[in-house]
Amino acid sequence: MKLITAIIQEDKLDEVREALIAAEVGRITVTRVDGHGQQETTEIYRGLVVIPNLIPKVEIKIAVNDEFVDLTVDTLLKGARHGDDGKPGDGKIFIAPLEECIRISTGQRGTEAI
Amino acid sequence: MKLITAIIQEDKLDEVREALIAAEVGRITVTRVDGHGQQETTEIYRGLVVIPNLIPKVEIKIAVNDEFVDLTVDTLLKGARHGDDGKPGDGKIFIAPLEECIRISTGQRGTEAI
Amino acid sequence: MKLITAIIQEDKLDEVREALIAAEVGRITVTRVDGHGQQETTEIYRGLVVIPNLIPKVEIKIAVNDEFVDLTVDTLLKGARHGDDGKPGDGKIFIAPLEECIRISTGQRGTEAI
Amino acid sequence: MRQQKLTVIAAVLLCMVGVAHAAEGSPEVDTGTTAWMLTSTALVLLMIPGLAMFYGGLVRTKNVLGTMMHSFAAMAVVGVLWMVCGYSMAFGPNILGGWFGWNPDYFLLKGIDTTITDAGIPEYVFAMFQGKFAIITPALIAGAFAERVKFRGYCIFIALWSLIVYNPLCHWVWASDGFLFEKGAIDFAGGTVIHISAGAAALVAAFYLGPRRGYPKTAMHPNNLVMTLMGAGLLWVGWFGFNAGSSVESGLKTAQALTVTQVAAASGALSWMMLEGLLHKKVTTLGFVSGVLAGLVAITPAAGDVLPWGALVLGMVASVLCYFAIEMKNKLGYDDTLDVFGIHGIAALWGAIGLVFFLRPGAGSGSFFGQLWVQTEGALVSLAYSGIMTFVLIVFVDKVFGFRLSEADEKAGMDHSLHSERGFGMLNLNS
Amino acid sequence: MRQQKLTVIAAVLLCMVGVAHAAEGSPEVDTGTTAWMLTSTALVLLMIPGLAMFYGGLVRTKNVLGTMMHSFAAMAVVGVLWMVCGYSMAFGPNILGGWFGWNPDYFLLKGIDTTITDAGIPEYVFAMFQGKFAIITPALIAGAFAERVKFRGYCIFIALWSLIVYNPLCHWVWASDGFLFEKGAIDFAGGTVIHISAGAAALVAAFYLGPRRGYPKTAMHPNNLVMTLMGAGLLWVGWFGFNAGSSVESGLKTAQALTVTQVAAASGALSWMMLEGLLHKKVTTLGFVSGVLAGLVAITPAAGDVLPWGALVLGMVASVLCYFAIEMKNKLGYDDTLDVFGIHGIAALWGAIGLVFFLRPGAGSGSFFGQLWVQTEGALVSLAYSGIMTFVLIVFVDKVFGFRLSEADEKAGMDHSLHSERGFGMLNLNS
Amino acid sequence: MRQQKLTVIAAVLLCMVGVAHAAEGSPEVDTGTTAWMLTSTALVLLMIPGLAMFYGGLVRTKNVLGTMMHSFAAMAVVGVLWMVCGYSMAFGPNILGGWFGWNPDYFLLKGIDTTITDAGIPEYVFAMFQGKFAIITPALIAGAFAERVKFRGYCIFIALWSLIVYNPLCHWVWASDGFLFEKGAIDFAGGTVIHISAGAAALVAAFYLGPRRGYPKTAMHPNNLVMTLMGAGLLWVGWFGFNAGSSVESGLKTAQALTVTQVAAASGALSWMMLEGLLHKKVTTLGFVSGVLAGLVAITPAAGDVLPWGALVLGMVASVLCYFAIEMKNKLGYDDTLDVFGIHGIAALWGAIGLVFFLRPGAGSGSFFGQLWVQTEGALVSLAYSGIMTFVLIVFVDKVFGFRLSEADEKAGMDHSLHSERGFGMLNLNS
Ligand SMILES: Nc1ncnc2c1ncn2[C@@H]1O[C@H](COP(=O)(O)OP(=O)(O)O)[C@@H](O)[C@H]1O
Ligand SMILES: Nc1ncnc2c1ncn2[C@@H]1O[C@H](COP(=O)(O)OP(=O)(O)O)[C@@H](O)[C@H]1O
Ligand SMILES: Nc1ncnc2c1ncn2[C@@H]1O[C@H](COP(=O)(O)OP(=O)(O)O)[C@@H](O)[C@H]1O
Repeated sequence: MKLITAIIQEDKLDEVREALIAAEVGRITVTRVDGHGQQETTEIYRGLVVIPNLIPKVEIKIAVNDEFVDLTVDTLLKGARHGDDGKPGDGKIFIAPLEECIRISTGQRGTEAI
Repeated sequence: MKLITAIIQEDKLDEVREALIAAEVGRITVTRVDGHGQQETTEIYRGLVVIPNLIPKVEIKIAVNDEFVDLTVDTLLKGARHGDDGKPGDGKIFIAPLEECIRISTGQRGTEAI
Repeated sequence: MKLITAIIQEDKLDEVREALIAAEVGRITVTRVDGHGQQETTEIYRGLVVIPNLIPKVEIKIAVNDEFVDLTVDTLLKGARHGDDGKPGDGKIFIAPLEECIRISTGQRGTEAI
Repeated sequence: MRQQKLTVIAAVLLCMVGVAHAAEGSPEVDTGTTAWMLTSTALVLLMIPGLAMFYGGLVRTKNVLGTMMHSFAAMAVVGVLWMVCGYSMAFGPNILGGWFGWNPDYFLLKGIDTTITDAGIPEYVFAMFQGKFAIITPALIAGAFAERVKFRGYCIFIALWSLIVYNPLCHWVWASDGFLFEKGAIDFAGGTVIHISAGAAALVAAFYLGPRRGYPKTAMHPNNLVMTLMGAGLLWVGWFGFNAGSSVESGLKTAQALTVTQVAAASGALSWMMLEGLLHKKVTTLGFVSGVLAGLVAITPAAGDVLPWGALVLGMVASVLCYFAIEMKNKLGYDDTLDVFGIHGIAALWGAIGLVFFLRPGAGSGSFFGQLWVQTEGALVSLAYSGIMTFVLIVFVDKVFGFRLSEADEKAGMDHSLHSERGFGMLNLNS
Repeated sequence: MRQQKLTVIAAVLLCMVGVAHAAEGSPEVDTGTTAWMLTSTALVLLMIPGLAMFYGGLVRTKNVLGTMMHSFAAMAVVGVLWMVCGYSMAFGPNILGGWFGWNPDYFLLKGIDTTITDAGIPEYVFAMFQGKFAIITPALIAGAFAERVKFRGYCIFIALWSLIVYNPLCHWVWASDGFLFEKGAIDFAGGTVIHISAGAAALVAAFYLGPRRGYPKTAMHPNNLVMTLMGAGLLWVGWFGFNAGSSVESGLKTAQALTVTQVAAASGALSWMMLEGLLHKKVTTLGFVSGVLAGLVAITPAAGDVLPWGALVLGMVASVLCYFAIEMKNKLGYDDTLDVFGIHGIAALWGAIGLVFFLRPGAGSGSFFGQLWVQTEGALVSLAYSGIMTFVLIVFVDKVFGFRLSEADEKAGMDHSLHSERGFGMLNLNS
Repeated sequence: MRQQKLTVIAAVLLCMVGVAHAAEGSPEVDTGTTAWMLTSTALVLLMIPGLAMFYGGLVRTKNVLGTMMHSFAAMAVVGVLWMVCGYSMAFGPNILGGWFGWNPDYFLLKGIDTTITDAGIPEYVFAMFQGKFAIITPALIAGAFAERVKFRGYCIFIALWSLIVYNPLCHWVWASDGFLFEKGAIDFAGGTVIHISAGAAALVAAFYLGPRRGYPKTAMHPNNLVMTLMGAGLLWVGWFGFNAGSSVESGLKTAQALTVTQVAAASGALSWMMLEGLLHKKVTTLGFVSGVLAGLVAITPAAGDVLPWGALVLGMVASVLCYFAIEMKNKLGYDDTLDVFGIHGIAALWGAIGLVFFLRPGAGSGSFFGQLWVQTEGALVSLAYSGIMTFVLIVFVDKVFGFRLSEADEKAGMDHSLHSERGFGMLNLNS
């Protein structure tokens, strides 16, 4: 089992969700985060230009069984890109190992609980 | 060391906290998240029924030494269930490996820092 | 690759950010969380003293290549401490393994994508 | 057909049109009436931020500022236009066969600097009070196409709409030589002029501009119902100025209008609450404030001419009608986002026509059916004129300047794509 | 015991009771007085959203809408009841031995359509102004059992409370044949009728319904102190209508009332600030607004009859008393959630009795001790009557309809379990 | 130099100073004027929460309560001071060679309990109306050093500033024996007294106290632009009381003032919108409300004496000037955090001097250049006096009590370090 964490742009959440549902990856947890990467922002406050800072992003966490990793990653890649070639700021995907997964309601464990 | 992440229903936070404190698991980090799993929601907006969507949830992260994993998981399971048998939407627990833990104030590392 | 997660005090975010930028660790994701550890809080609501509870904190996540782990941790330790010796509540750093990292815009993977 | 009871506003205006008052012989200022009309002007102005809050709370987080700006922008755009030429078009004597009015003295409000009307208030006060109505009407429409229009297109649209739809309608109903006024149509505080016309425009706009991306499949939650409640509170308070101020006096008629306004708002809310309680076993706060609005809109045309028990019934029934109108919209599937037609249109239609059943003895023309027909006629004229002209204007603005937001901008949200700002910086850690 | 100074409201009403004014010979409308009374009515109405914001900001996030609805619901429920029979019960002539009043002409407000009172305002305005007081009083009580009652039970409770507690009390103190009025009790704008009675009801309710789950061990943070501050601002503004409007004129008495209201609010706030500064070395914003409220409540019964320096002292002392009353509550451990008794009850008791020390020369009955006793008597009557009747009503509602929320619903929060909504959708990513 | 047109307020006061009115022969109360002045007092009071919301929304999340408290604290501190001695210093007859005024009867407002002014309003009302101006002025300054001052130091500063800067300035311009008044300076509603003096103080304070930690490199986002918009709405509404109330009547002058206020606000907003549209292709909501403020400030000194088209131009130009003044600040790099000088200072300077070009025929002294010079003189006096005295006071407060927050406290945020509270508890899971 793996835990896939993707940091994406806010405006892509709906599309990513729709793509994931289409790929039958329905279970998901999302969080409001702020991040800083390559992306440069231009912000105006009564005319003042300020240094790039933390930009609002959305973090998506999906726990999957190993065989679903590629499908999920591909779907994320497709859904989260701006334009065909992507743009800086489109985000990052991290994959980490997951040792156990437990469904609270039933107590089921492991791959069937994901 | 393990990092236990539980996604639970909002209304169970108090109970889970109380149960954990009773089990002497006091250290905890919680985050407001939104999730989608089995749970079906019924929502009404001026009479319009809408498709199930992201539901507000609470994410709990607890870093524990290996010997405390079972206790923590059991406590979580007990505290987070609605009714004795649980209900869909009660949530998920994920367990991931943790390589290092450092207390910032003292610089202590490893199991004693948890 | 490692995923470094630090829970720090809210008022230290600016300093930590500045220290990280100085150490050329620019990429970062931050989240508003609430936590409970050693720190005792004193809170007053129309004169009523209440038991310590969840305290607002900031969670910082940084994915780094292995050779950057020590630098990042040291920088975090320096930036996040209150005073030279630190104070309870200054926070925790967790280090977890990361198996893969993918830049969404380009599709690059692994250490060069971090 | 002549009738005894003319609406109060018009009576006040009778002498203002045509003859310019010379300083001598002009009426005295009544400080009390002036005080109340000044206050009413302030109260109606308060409705604009109230509306901004009401609407702003109902959209998604990414559109909160853009939606509030729809209300605020009307204050600037229509605020200036009204002073330049709107007042003249609405309350000047007939030109172009009565399409609208014009009085060169009213241009830039330059000829009324010392005019006192027969009601005992400086004409400026009347002009400003009426100006607030002109501001709020296009702002109401904005709810129909919330979350999906360009800001520039919107500003141009409301400017044109104000000139071509609102000012003529206002002239017809409230100017002493307006053709609906002459027929004896009762529209005390603007059911026909304001709410029916806004409702019709909303319906047309919602159909022409099409639904938001994802509607109705995707859930779109209100970002801040708390703010919507606050806004509803301000609207209720401001409506006292709206309705009771429309008496253009500070006396019995004013008191009657205020009383029925209060009663209809309360009964509208109670009725919606009970309906939801019956149907869903739950009472929502959004339902509550929708009921308040329904009651307030329904009483608006009737405020000077019905008795309290009539207001009770008007408000109760308004909520029921609006409730089912919205159900109907959900079935039909068009996206009148904040239910401008469903609430303002329906409740005002009901109020404008239904008031005939509850008239104070002596109010209205002698005959029940005569009045019923006049009311219906007024409502239909407003519906048709506003509907058709709105269609023309919207097509024009859309083709020439662009009205509907691009899909990418809609997804990013108006706040970011149109205003480069975020409503709730506190949600993020960089503020 | 006869006294010279009767409260102004009652004087105004003297002629209204009993004799129905024929159209001829009835007083003229004073447009200025009418303007101010209309404004006051709007200002007091503004206090309801103000209160909703004040209370709403202090509870936990999951209860914000439910708490605001407590204020808003009163606008619907009591708003309708007052128009149906409340005004008649409060201001009609004695029936049932003076328990309350009744005037068939006031039923549905149907007999006062053209009545002008001796104060020169249409009676409708007076009825509506008084109606706002009837609305706000039960809304105040809601703070005592915030976060833990059923909506249906609450609505029934305030309806009954309004009929059985408020209307009689209002009659006793303000109707010209009310027994406390006849004794010469001074209650300018409702210290006894409104704040003491709400405070007593709050105390009883808090005891009967028991504390919230987890109280006082678990920290329960205000979800939005920013909104509480805004609400306090609106309350301060609205209170000008509340107190200065209670003069039922637009003249010297009004000016006096407004002045002392402003002074007491400022001095109450200053006093709480200084107290906290001394005791905690920190000044909280919640403390500040609590001080504002304490000052405003304390001056309410006294507003027409004390001098500015008296208001200064009344406000200062009110904050100190309330501060320690809340400390006491914390020690005693009952859960008057938003300190309705601690602030409204205590400050109003202080104001109603303390005003005797600061009376304007000539105000009140001749004798100091006589007045002191009358004031105390009025306060005790209100405390006792409201306390006992509230107990009866609460037991009744709880047994028959259910009042206290189930534990599961309380944990889930009122917004979800009672209204199926969320106050701050923006906190989540699905809006 | 004598001139025909004196500002209205002063005319009203002429008889109040020096001679104490005996009860007999004193003017009658005009209920209408009184009603409007009472309402105006409430409207100006509404501006304080409005300002708290406006400013509060613009700072970072961690300072929202602390910033709002700056406005609220002025209500308590200056509110009490004004009643104790401020009114006497401002409107008593000259003492100390005219530095300020003093009338022992005004101390604690104790000698005006029954005074009716020649304008037909109880003197209390005038005193309270003016008191609101005294409250809002120091609250405005707070924007210049938002997010970085101690609460105690702030309270002491505004107390001293009110006594030593505001009261004398107010006396010079508005008391009938004030030296600027005697020269014929036009300052209808406080451009010089309020906005220029606050602007000058802001500039000095910003320079002396230095920038916030991290300014201007670090982005500091507004925590709640939504609230800033709401606040702007309340300010606009309240400004009707501010300007139209300054006529101290309820008649033609009032109507004129209200009209130009509305026009200038709308045109200021429109102008800023168009400027941003041109320069950035985007219109920000903050820009919009900044334009509203610029327009309102610019019309403040002029409200009684210019025609509507003059207001149109005054508002338009004000926004352009303010826009570039803020650009300039950004280049110069000092941290006038919320642009108090850039908006209030600049727009008021423009309004006070620019009004000369748009005077209603007959307004002002006979000669254009004479009036121009008098206006400039008034503005310079206010700038210089306020600037210099503010410097002295700020150094004094800083050295003796501490004014600037410690770096650690500034980083932690005022809400936590000064008030031990959090503005938006809902952001966290423990509320
Ligand atoms: N190494 C990293 N550690 C933590 N978060 C990261 C990292 N790299 C990227 N992110 C997150 O992803 C978001 C988008 O990054 P992006 O600018 O697309 O990445 P990059 O700079 O690698 O192209 C950032 O705002 C940040 O929140
Ligand atoms: N595989 C998963 N990946 C990420 N989050 C999940 C996953 N499964 C469940 N969750 C989170 O847990 C919450 C509760 O899930 P629940 O409906 O109880 O799970 P299940 O559908 O497995 O019974 C979801 O709303 C979601 O936030
Ligand atoms: N074992 C843990 N699991 C999860 N979160 C933790 C743990 N230990 C500490 N934290 C987080 O770090 C924050 C700061 O902890 P702190 O009080 O400095 O730690 P400690 O009590 O270990 O000294 C806590 O509020 C909590 O959010």
